[in-house]
Amino acid sequence: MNAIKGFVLKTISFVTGEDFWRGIVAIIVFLLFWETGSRSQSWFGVAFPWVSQVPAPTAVLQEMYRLIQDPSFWHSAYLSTLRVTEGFLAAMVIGIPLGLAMAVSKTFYGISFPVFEVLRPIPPLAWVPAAIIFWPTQELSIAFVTFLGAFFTIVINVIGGAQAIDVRYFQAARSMGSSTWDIFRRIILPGTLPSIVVGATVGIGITWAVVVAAEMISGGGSAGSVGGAAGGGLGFFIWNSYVGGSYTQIVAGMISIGMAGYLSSAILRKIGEWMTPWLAEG
Amino acid sequence: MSETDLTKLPINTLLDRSDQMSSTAVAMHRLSLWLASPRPYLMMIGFGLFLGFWYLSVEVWKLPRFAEMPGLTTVVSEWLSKNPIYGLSIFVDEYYLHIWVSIRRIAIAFFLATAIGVPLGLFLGWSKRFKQFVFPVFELLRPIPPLAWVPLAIVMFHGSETPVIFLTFLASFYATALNTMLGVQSIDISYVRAASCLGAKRWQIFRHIIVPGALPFIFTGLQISVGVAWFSLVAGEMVSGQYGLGYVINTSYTMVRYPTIIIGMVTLGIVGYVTSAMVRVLGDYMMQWRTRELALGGER
Amino acid sequence: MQQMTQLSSLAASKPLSVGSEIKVNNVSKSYGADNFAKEVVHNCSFTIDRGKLTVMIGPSGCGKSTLIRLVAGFERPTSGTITIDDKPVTGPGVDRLVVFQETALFPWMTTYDNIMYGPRARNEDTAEMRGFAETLLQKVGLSAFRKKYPSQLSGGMQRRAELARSMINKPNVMILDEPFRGLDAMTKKLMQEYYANLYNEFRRTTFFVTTDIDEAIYLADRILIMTNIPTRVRAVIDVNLPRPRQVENVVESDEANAIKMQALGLLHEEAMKSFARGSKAAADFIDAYSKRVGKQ
Amino acid sequence: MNPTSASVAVSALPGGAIPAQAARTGKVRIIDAVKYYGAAGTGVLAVDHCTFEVPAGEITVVVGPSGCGKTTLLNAIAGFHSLSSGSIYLDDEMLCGPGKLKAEPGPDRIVVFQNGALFPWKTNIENITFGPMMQGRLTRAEAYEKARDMMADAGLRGIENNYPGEISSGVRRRVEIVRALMNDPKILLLDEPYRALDSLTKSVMHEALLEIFYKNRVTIFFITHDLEEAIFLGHRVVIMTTRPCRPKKILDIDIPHPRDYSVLTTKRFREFMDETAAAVHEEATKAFAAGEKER
Repeated sequence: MNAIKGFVLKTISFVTGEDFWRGIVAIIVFLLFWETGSRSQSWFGVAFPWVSQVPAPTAVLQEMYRLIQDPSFWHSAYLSTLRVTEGFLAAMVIGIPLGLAMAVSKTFYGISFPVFEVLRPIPPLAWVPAAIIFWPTQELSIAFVTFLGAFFTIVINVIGGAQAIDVRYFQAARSMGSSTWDIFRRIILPGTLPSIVVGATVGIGITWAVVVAAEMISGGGSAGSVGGAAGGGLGFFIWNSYVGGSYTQIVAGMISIGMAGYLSSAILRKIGEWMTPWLAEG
Repeated sequence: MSETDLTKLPINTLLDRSDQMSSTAVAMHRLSLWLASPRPYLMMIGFGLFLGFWYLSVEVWKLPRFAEMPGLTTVVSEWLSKNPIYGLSIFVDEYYLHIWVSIRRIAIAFFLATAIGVPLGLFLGWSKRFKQFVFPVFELLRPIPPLAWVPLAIVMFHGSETPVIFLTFLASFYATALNTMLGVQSIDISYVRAASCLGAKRWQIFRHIIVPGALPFIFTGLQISVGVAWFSLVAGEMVSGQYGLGYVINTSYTMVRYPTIIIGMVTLGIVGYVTSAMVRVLGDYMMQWRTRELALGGER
Repeated sequence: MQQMTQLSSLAASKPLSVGSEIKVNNVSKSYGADNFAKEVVHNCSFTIDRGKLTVMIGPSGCGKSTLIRLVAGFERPTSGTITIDDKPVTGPGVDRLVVFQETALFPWMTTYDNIMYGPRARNEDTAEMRGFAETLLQKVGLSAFRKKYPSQLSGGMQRRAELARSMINKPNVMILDEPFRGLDAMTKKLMQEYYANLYNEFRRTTFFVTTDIDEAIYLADRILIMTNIPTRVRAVIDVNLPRPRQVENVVESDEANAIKMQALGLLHEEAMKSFARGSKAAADFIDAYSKRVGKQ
Repeated sequence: MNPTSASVAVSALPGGAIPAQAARTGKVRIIDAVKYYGAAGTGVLAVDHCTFEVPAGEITVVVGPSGCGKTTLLNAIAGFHSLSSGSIYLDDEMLCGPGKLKAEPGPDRIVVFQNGALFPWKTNIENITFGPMMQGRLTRAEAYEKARDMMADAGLRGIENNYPGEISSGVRRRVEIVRALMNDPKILLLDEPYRALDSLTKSVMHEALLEIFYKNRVTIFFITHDLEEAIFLGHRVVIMTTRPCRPKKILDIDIPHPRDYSVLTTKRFREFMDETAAAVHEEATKAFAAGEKER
């Protein structure tokens, strides 16, 4: 009851606040500018640089309305979401234990961290051709590149988080008679959790970026020859729109990707908050 | 982890901080500590395992799937060959042309992003009203991954060079502007108050407090910015570039010059690492106060 | 003498264990190797009596925390020996419990889970222990806060929770490293009262480190005054004020005032030494060092 | 430098009176000051009809539990916050009052902050010369010369080109006070400056502060929660109630200056402690019961 009341009050004070209204004004001005810019050719006879090439927001809106009734669009969104989920989960499942192992064992850290650091600066997308050669299906190669995108971020965060745990926690636990397993389970795991959450939230953002690009590169792009088989996905969708000259569809696709990325980060943040209640204020 | 590793302590803290030791002596001492620790040997084992596995799985055991990959010896001999079979090695001018093109694109995009992102971030953090008007639009555009801009960028900017630079710029710009803003917001209000107490005017506060106070965050932003710049550049070059390392990787694939793919990847890794190291060194140089403080063990 | 009578009243509920005796013999400790070595503790000897509260006081950064880590077994001395009941210390043990500077409550556990950490770690999550946890929660006035996380408690509450978390393990030796540092002067007074009550009830051998002379006099059976770095014992003062003590009475008594005068003279001299050299103060080194060690 | 060997030029007069040659500026009068946070009526009352005077050339210490609103009062004098009503005068010049509820911050009233606010990105001497150079009062050369003199005076020679992060926290506090004094302020506003220090370092710092005071005789307004510190330093001690804050008891401490640590164990000192301890303890318990966060 109180929670609902608090939420309502918070919403009201936000909506009536300066921040909200100024934000709304700013966004409206931005949209007006965009609309004017893209219609400058027909309205004023003068094409504004760059913006005139971008379809107007009203046209994009119409296109989006059409798209949400189009099952093939939803199929693309589904394919991308599936790849993101697969790659991301794989990165979590492999990255978290690996990061923890590196943080816990000095020997393992000494052996594997330098190799890890050498591979890390290679951008995930540079792996695309190698992945296509290596993995038997294109689906797997996209999933692999997606996995790489999130993997490095997650591992780095896990190591950083585990190493940043205050030594006094270990000393305290040790002097209260904890076993090594107990320290791992009740100190290291929860102590690393906040960094895992951060890594995951950042990681899923990268995952979306990688998926889109990987779909474009392997589906279309100058490597067009490999397209077809797997195809699909939102990245492929916007590339296809480009090839087909449907520019409104490009922007509509971009907006969908933005929303999908934002949504998945928001969901992860919520899960993170739920898993780390001790970080909550007050 | 629970024991204190003394070799990890900065040497400074072990001295009485009276500069009795020359810096070379300190460096030598550090080196000898490092050599006496197991770390260099573990590192060698790590690389040995990694390269050994690559070599054995591809060229000796010829494991399924692995066998199709370019092998270690093939890649290395190609890379170091005066007469490369697939056309790219350290003795070929074209190799350096690709590197140069990529670096040039990164440099332009990075400097543009810094020149626009840092002032924007400073004002976003400094003026509440400016933030109220500008930040919502910024946040509206930010969730769209820079790579999703590829087709639109090609439509907006003609030619093949500008779209790639635009993409690279976009990725860097978000990171720089956002971190700069956070940097300004992280400045302790006491510093601003102290300065106004001491008679500083508004622009003096901006110049002497806000800018240096945000520097650590700005440089964190720039580090991230270089990383994502490479990330976007490669994607841009693979889709629509001519020349550049991303282009090398992609065309090598379509032309079935597999070892060159690996050469491209390794080169990317090295060049990417060097550029981010340069940003780090510049940051250390510009923030002497912080470097010296951290050498003492991080008082703050 | 007087303690013995009070102890017997406790003996009914608990085994008559008043803890162990700690002997520190000619202990030295240096950090770093060869010509980079820095001596922090120099040829230090003292004894912490069974069931007594011994307070160590010295200037900030003089090496007290190092001594704590040595006695706790987190580090080894460079030379000399530390024995507990004549057995040499070779590492951390369940018999010695450390309460850290500021707090080391696990931020991800509620107050209750923090207190029950020790028993659970040793698979002693029994009804008896849970009962004891309740008693302790009540004693430190945190019953209503059992489900709160440390970040939701005030500084004073955190310290009290920390005290309860260590008390439940009935250690033979309690080691407290400036447990009330950083608290408000007023909250600190109240915390000292809480702590004195707990001590009076659960008499254990206690090694308490502080930089606050009033705190030392109010709590101690014996005060060790330490020199500036590299530290050793400069003077030993026995405090024979009757227990239980009242903060106000202690402040007012002439005996306490005499002790304070004597201790302040010595301490002031030592504290000045670390300031005499301005920027090159030894304090810099130790500050930086202990920060790194403490918060790595 | 050794602060104990306080080579005090000014001879102390009985009763802690101000020596004749002391500058008689920096008197602050707080009249019926009220501060609400949030909307009037529904907001939190932080300062409740406060009236008292800070005499020129003396140290006035305000004691109260944390979060009682004493910092709000200091911020109003400094010009960081507005008052809701009431007025504050500095040497008969109105800082804030009806019609102008927020004072302008200025170099005549300099704050020394709780956690220290030396700019970590400037060397110590750059910090110290910051004020005069920003105000354009001194040229760079003049400012540096004055700074060197003052640093030498305060026993801070040799750390001019170090950064604040490289010196110990005790020394940092001294640099900050020198930075304030460079501007010849009428009053120094000290906001629990020694809070983070341990009690031994604190006592050394007290003597250092007193030494600076004896040399400069600048008016000092000092906020703390530590009664012992208050009585040791102050000519006048104002004990505040817990939130909302209001003077509960005002004492003039007649222990003669110059003082050193031996004052702490004198009979007169203990009498003052006894006289005030109960009042302070009562307020602390109130604040404690209210579950106030200490930090």
